[in-house]
Amino acid sequence: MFSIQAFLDSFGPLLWAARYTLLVSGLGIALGLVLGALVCAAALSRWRAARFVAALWVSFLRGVPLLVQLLLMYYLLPVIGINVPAIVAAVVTVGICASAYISEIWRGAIGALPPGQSEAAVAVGMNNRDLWTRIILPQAVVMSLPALVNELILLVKASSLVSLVGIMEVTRASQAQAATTFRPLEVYIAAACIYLLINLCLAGLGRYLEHRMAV
Amino acid sequence: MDWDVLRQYAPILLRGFGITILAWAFGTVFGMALGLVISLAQRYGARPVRWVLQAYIEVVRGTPFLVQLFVLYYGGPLVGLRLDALPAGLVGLTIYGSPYFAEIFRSGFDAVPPGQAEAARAIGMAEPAIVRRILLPLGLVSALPALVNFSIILTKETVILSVITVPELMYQVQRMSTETFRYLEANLVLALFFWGLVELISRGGRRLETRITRHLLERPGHG
Amino acid sequence: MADASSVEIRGVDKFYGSFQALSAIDLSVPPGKVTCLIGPSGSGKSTLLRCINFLEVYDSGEIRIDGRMIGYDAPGGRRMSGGALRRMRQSIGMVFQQFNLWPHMTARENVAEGLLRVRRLRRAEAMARAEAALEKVGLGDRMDNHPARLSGGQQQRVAIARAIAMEPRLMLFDEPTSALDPELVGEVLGVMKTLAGEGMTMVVVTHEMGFAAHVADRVAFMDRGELVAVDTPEAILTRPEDPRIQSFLRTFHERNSF
Amino acid sequence: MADASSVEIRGVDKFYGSFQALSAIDLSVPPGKVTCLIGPSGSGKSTLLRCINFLEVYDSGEIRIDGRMIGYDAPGGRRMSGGALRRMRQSIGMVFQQFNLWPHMTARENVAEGLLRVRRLRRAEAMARAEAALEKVGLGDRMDNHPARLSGGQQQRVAIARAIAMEPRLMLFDEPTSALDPELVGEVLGVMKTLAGEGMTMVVVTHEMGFAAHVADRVAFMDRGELVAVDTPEAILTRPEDPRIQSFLRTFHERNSF
Amino acid sequence: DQLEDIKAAGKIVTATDMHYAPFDMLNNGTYEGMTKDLFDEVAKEIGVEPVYQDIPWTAELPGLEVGKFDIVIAPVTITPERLERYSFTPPIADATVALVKAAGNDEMTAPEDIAGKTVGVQQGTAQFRQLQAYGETLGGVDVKEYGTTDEAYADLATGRLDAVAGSLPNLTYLVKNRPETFAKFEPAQFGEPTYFAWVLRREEESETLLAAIEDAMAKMTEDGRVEAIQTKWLGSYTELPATAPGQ
Ligand SMILES: Nc1ncnc2c1ncn2[C@@H]1O[C@H](COP(=O)(O)OP(=O)(O)OP(=O)(O)O)[C@@H](O)[C@H]1O
Ligand SMILES: Nc1ncnc2c1ncn2[C@@H]1O[C@H](COP(=O)(O)OP(=O)(O)OP(=O)(O)O)[C@@H](O)[C@H]1O
Ligand SMILES: [Mg+2]
Ligand SMILES: [Mg+2]
Ligand SMILES: O=S(=O)([O-])[O-]
Repeated sequence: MFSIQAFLDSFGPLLWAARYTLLVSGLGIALGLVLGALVCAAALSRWRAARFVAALWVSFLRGVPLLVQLLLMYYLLPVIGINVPAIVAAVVTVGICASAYISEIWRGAIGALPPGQSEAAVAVGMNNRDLWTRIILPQAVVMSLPALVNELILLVKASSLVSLVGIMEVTRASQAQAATTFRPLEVYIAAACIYLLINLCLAGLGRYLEHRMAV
Repeated sequence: MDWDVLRQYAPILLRGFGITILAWAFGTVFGMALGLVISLAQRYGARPVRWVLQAYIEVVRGTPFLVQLFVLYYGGPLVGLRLDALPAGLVGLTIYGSPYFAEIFRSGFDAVPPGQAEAARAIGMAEPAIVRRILLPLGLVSALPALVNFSIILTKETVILSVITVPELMYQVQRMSTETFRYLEANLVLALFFWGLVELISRGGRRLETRITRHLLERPGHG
Repeated sequence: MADASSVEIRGVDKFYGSFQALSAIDLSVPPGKVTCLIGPSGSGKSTLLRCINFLEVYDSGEIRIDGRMIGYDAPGGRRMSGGALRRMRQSIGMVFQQFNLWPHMTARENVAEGLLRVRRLRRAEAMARAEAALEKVGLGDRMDNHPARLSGGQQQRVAIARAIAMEPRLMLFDEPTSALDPELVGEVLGVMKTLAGEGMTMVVVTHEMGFAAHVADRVAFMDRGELVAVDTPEAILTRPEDPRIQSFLRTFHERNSF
Repeated sequence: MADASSVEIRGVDKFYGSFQALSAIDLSVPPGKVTCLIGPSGSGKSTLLRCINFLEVYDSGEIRIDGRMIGYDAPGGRRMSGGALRRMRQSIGMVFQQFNLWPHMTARENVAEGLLRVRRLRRAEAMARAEAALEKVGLGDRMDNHPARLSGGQQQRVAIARAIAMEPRLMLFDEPTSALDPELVGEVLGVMKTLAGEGMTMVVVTHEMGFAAHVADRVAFMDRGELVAVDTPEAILTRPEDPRIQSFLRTFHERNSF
Repeated sequence: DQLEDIKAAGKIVTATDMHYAPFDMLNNGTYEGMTKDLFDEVAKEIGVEPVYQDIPWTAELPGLEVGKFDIVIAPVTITPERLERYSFTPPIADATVALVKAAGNDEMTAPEDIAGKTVGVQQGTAQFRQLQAYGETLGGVDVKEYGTTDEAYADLATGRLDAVAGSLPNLTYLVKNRPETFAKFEPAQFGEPTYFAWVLRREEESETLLAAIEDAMAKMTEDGRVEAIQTKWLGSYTELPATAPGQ
């Protein structure tokens, strides 16, 4: 029943399509981490306005499905005269959406740090930047690594939604392949292997960092 | 906006939303329970058990839910496992969520200072009681936001159940849009329903968070 | 109170990586007696104490409580089962150097926890005994505070109450008065004297030479992971032979005279 | 070393909810002098110390350092800006009762951190000064250990080294010797004496009556959030008038004689 | 005017879901199929370069409406509801609904044998409507809707379905590829004749483009190119109307 040949044959086109999966999720992750840090900073800021914006950002982006966000970005922006190329729309949407989840993960980890840690830094007159980069983030990032790796792996997989705007990534390529060979099971398992490979790298990197940074 | 279309489709949309909520709740509760069991087995289990579970985590976490569901539903019968769409969806969601929850619990447990469990061990408390009374409540402090985060992600993953014909919200919305071409309305329905659900979940999460951390983080003290 | 326990330590070594924290420790703690461990910072006092209830795994030698080896089924043998270790620990109490109070429980709940889960007392009885223990250490008015809302000394007293409420046959104290003011130190030492009088075996890591002098039956002096001397308090504290002990004590006398 | 600071505390109140932790505290700390805060557990010593560098927000009254009010721009006025508060804190050092070492840094890095980020020294110089400070407290051989791998007394000494390496003009010590053995207490107090001699202003919460007697210029006795008396060490420690102080000291003498 | 814009740009931007054999397929990453062969010729007639984009079906019509592409060249079944909202080009193929079953299932042969059985079909398609209507005349068929026909085929293979309804060309291609698993009914087709065509925006701007495409296709029918392409992909030639019926 299961055709090994069809399974092996799928890898050619799927690996080719993996370029886009890597591109969109790689850039999306980078953007998500940077924006996530900013949003998290806003959420913990002293200014009520910044906190409000951050809360709205998180609420909207976690609340509305990525699918809908992508359609908004790609199909509705042109209605008000803004037209972006598909790949840009894809990366930006994925990055922005990830930032909401990432900022929540970091907010949680930071909240769980004992207050004595920052008190000791504040008491020597350390400025905010150093307080964050030297004391709070190194500890919070280590603590949040497992949840962060979870999120990044989800992101790699969520990048399949960008096929909606015409980008041929792994999932889309596997659907196309399945529709010509009429062997979806074999093709999809091949696609899963490719995702697994990418995600094993991410998980491995996460574990390596966890061990290296553990005290 | 075409209100007539929405009014006409309201009953099936609401039914779809009901199934979405059911699937989310089931996946969260049982996925979390399975994840907790996995993380505990990893903490206390023998080395081979830990290896097997680690492999389970990496494989289930590293592959798309769509494929897992496809294999379970369309591939299962090849090996004699024949589930109906909804049970297959619920089981699939539970399995899919479990490794994520397991990793979050693991990091929560790791963040509990070792002295906390030592103090309990020193008076001869049994490990199950230590988990229940010390590790879980303290581990939750750092894990809760990530748990809520992932539970919110699970709401979105329920839409994939439409692939195996579970008539959840996405399935019904797609039906409405292919039958009426009301794409704007369709996406609006998706956005509003999900936003409402997620808002509820994250509010509940925030509540719990402040309740749990109230006594812990006010002042230094190693407690 | 049940019978007091004895502790026999024979040739115990403990390594952290390549650093040897304990070298060939031999020590007998007779039942119903108070043994004080004194010595410089980093000399291995906490490590030895933690080996006695096997919170720290020792690498060789043996530690026996009432003749029964803890941690292993025989010298150099296999690890003891979890259940057996737990049963042994149920009759051992410990007050940690860093307190290790449970931050999500009030003072009362911290003390009652072991009574409920280990002694399996009914809730009302556990609470009553927890309250009595807290009263004893002068915390009657702070029972509903969580640890984060207690001063350093108050936290330490909760830790002491938590240990004594369990009525163990062997008690391990790791600097139980470090955060206490002189008045309280007096009170807490009083409580400990009473327990000692009632025949509980105690091993106390302390920097309180006065306590060692007045209450201890034996004093052990440690330095760099070695047990330098074990003897009566007078022998160690008033006419020590070892120059390390002499220098250790000199500064103490200078400082506390006024 | 820069000029020593003076501290003026006037009518300071502090509430935790409805519980009053400090009531109308008045205290002057003259520049270059050592002031000891003593008193029972829970009397508000740590709280007062933490108000001086505004880690704890006080509710009324004023605290001035070198004439400049800390925390507010005027009595009952608005909160001070973050930058201004930071600049004031740069000349204030603090050793916490719970140490608050940074667990992700080694002992050396813990000490060097402030020198690098606040004093903006070059890396090599910061490390050299950190090592010197650690040598001073007897930790030359433990500089690469993370806090989790240090004994209680070693941790406390890293905290002390971290504070003195910054050479502040005002130093706040919260029980800086609680985890130290008598010998080390002597050494650390020696270091503090030197600093005092060099003209650093110090406020020290301590239970070491000997230190108070030998080093302090003034001793303040606190009880239940009130400042009961401030005077010379002799006045407070050898012929106290207040019965609360008398009873507080009695137990101390009993205990430390042997 | 859309035609002028396209000519000025020198290219026409299209969208299709590249997994609907034999019309649109990806073969090792290269787009091919009957649609492509036809549209290559149409574009040549108009004198512009075709730009092919793979867009999932759900996003095609919304994208067309906001001008992300000029034309949807996925084979879309002409229905009265769709005619109200979109313009259709002349038909490119017969879309009449047909049935497949599992190979070796001898219990059913003719379409009416599906009475009382479970039949899968793609959600929201014209084939779905026709299957439902046909089911009612048979006194009840259990219709199960899928996101794509591929999933319906997969469920037919697992045995959860007794048959799947789809367009004849697609089913023919399926059976040709996996004869060991699937088989056609005899006769395969039932219901009203319907057609596949391409879709344009229904607006004045697009009228000249529609006219240009109609001219091109008429010319191609005349000179035998349509027949050649149909034979290549479908194995036979059916004559088709010169404009979308009902438009
Ligand atoms: N966050 C808080 N909420 C409520 N009460 C508090 C809080 N923090 C401290 N307290 C109470 O304030 C009082 C003063 O505490 P403080 O830490 O200043 O005492 P202290 O004099 O330093 O005692 P010790 O010598 O035991 O360290 C104590 O009774 C304590 O219970
Ligand atoms: N996990 C560890 N890894 C490496 N070295 C360690 C570790 N834990 C403790 N040590 C070292 O072992 C030695 C003994 O530590 P221990 O805590 O027993 O000292 P102690 O006598 O209790 O000192 P103190 O009076 O300061 O508490 C110290 O030098 C310490 O640095
Ligand atoms: Mg110790
Ligand atoms: Mg204090
Ligand atoms: O020992 S328990 O009662 O907590 O299971």
